[in-house]
Amino acid sequence: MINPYVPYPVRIDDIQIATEDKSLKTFKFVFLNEGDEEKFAYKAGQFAELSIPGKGEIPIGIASSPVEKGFVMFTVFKAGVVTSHLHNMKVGDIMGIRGPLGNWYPWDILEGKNIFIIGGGFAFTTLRSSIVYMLDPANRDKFGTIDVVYGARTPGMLLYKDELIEWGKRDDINMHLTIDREAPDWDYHVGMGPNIAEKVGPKGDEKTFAIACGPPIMIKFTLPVLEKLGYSNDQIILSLENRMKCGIGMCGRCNIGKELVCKDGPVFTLAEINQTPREY
Amino acid sequence: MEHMGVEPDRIQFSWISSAESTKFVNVVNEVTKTIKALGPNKNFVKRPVEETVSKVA
Amino acid sequence: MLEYINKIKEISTKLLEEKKVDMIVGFRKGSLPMMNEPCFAKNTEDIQSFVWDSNCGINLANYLTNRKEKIGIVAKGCDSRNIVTHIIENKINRDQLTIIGVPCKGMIDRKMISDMFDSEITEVTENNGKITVKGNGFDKTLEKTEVLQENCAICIHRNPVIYDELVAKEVEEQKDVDRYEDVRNIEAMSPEDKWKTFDDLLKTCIRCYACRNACPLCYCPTCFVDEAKPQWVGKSQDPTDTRTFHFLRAFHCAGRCTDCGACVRACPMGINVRAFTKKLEKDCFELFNWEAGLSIEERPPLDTFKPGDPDEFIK
Amino acid sequence: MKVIKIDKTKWAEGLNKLRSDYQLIGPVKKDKYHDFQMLGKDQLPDVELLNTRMSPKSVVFPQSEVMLEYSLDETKEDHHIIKEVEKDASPRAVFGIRPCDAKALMLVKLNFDTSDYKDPYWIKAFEASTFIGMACDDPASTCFCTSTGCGPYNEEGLDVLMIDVGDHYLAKGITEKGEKLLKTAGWEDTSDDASLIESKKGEAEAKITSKVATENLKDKAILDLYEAPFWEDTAFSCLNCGTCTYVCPTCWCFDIQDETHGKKGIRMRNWDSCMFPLFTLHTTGHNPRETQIHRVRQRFMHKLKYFTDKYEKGIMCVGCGRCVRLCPVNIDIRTVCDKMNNYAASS
Repeated sequence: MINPYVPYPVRIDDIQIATEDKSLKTFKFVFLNEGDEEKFAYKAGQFAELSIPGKGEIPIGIASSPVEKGFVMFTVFKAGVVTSHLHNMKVGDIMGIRGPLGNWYPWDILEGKNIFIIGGGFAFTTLRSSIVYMLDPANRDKFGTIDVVYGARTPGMLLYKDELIEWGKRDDINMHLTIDREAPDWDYHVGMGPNIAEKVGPKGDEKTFAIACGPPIMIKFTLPVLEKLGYSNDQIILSLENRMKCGIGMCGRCNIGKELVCKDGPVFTLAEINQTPREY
Repeated sequence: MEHMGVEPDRIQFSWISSAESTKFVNVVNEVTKTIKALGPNKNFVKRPVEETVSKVA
Repeated sequence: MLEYINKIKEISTKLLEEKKVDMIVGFRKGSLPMMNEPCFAKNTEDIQSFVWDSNCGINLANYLTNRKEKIGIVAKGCDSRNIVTHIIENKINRDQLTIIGVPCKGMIDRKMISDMFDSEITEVTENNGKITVKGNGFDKTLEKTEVLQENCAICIHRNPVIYDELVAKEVEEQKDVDRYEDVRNIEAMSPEDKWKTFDDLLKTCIRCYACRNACPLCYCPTCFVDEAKPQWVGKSQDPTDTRTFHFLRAFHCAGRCTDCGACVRACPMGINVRAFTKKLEKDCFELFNWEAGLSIEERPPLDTFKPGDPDEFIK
Repeated sequence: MKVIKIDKTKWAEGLNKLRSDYQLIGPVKKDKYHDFQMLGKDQLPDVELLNTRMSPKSVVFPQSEVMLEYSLDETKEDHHIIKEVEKDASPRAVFGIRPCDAKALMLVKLNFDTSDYKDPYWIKAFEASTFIGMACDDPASTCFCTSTGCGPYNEEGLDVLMIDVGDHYLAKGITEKGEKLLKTAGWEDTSDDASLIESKKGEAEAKITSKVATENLKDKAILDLYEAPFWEDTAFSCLNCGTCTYVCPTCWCFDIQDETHGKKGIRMRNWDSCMFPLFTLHTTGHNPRETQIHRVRQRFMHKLKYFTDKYEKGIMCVGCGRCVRLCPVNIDIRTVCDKMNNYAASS
């Protein structure tokens, strides 16, 4: 019997400060045991439990992409007991990763469709994973147009900024970066994400799906915009968060109605969410 | 604390001004002497979990 | 009892009709013998389910914490003292409240009565200080005074200390009760025996926190046992952690506890939780001549300093 | 199915024969109440009591259970690597379990034994156990098992069902595990009293007069029930203690905690409760089930609606009545169930 509570041992291979206020760091992990990386096969949109002995576990979206090999990457906001400890760890430290957990963005349905991604703040992690996956030469043909609206408070709060700028130069993806207020040397949009989405977003039709991931306030203002653009509730895909412990649907706390965010989610369509109590 | 079963004298209170160095030394000596005489309080040490989790509640 | 109930209903109806309050907090009949459920009434129809008898042991002051409405509340002696404490500690405003005082002759001890019989009790009625207990194959009448909750048996504040309406004439207060015999018994023990007494007491604790949650004093937004940064107390069944919880909780109630017995009544495992709080209650009385919740004018001993406060413990 | 007759004079003898092959577990009286415990040498289970105060779920799902261990000692090669702890999976025989509690195990199994993930701790403990049930002939007024898809002679989850017939027990082997246990104990006298079991069963069922209505639950919309107005009234008196969930044989929620002693540490799980605000509190301070109403509603919606919809195996309640008897403020699941079942949304 495979014990789903035992994490794969990993070593921290790289730590990068991800935002100017140092509240987010990006960690790259390599697996200690041969074969574990294959067992950890994941899809963009899934999450994992970062497991620190003596401190506990924390569910974090996987920021690396299935097409990137040799490591897994997570960008972590310093908030509670486990993440604060993680922020103080060093390259070379040993810890555990348990996963991949949860479902993923519905790649089988998304194939052949136009994709509109709206991200905000530090919830861009699994969206990065998705973009890297779609832009991979082996996959790019499977999707139609790709539009990305990504907003943060300031330029320095945008995650993966170098990559964002690289993507901006490509012609097979439309990047719409935005910050809340004017800043020097900023050549992109200024304004709240949902407002920019309304201006630049592709119209919703059968062939276009929207994926939104961000703080609750952004989601709140994004949904009416998407509706206005013509997206139906089945074509709006959201990724939810709740307090989790086991990550495998057993410990019982993360449910919204009969769905468990850790196992039946975290990815839900708006149509699905509308069927459940909003307990997230 | 005494009521819950901590020995009298294990907890002591003193009021010492920063100028009263002699009193401070005397009190510290006195306290260490009494506590040493009492020996370690095992009751306060949390036993490792393996020993305390009974197999059937 | 019927006069009490009618009077409670009458006052409640008047308060709601005159729009003096938004809701009334009281008791309704429970689904089991010797159980009543705290409830609220927002209209005269709801009021019809109000009851009063010797099974209203839950402390209703617990239901006032941080409420914003204007509330009418049914209060026996101990409830009223906890209401006073709530007012002193800014958990509710005096002018939000209309207190319907109920002079009380004590609540009966459900667990004690259940333990007196081998099979299940199906019906309990009371009349004129007699409690009639019926079950499969038995039918017995008990003196109410003999089956009171332990804290009620030694209560010296049966009448509400603060009220706007009173449902009946004040009852006679008990005199010459020995309130602290149990505490003295423990005080006389050796440290080892004390430790063992409390260890045995807590053996069956499942850490459901019913005692804490039933207590009107335990309203902290985050209880110390629930803190994660730092985590003061472990969460398992470890005896050290369980003990830490109970003793620290008792300390937090020092000078505030009215010995209402809600903790004991709530405990599903029948633990005498009062054994922890009682010592502090006794100390407050003996050292500071203080009994909690008697007046909204006076500050409790632990947040005031008087030059004459006892300080023999300081060397 | 073979029915075995166990003379009460041979009861202790048979149990003693089992002791070398099984750890015996059964109800034992401690102070005033019964609870399930490992039986000491020569100790007999008190199988004739009505039921224990706490449910026997702890036999397979202890309130605190060590899952994993690790060392933080960096001089060790495997430091910071989290490993499974060895568990005792030797056979155990659980006596005196009531049919309601046995059925509860089967409902809990749906959570711990899934096609996606298997909880090795629960499953191993469950598989190591042989459950010898005791049919109920004398139910309490708070027993309502017959309307929860269970009953006083229900066999689900049991390996052996015992029936008390005065000077002897009848034991019905239900599974191979059960038959093996009966044989090991040397209880082999067959009985032809199978019809007696049927008639006693009928009598016992008739004694259970407390009922809940559940037939409409599955047809209600989740959101209608969720938004029903009665929750404010139902939840008002709730203290948000964990009593109902801890005493419940079907509640399975748990918390995972790390504890370190020196350089050695363990990861353990402890029962948790949806009644506690901390259960769902986000690190940000946001709590999706912030109020008492949210939490009380969650408990009943989970048991009576979400579970019913998800598994199509009826409600997640076996009618043991523990929460009804032990709730400090008398919140009665029977009343709530009826309210939910009879609720008609005014749309």
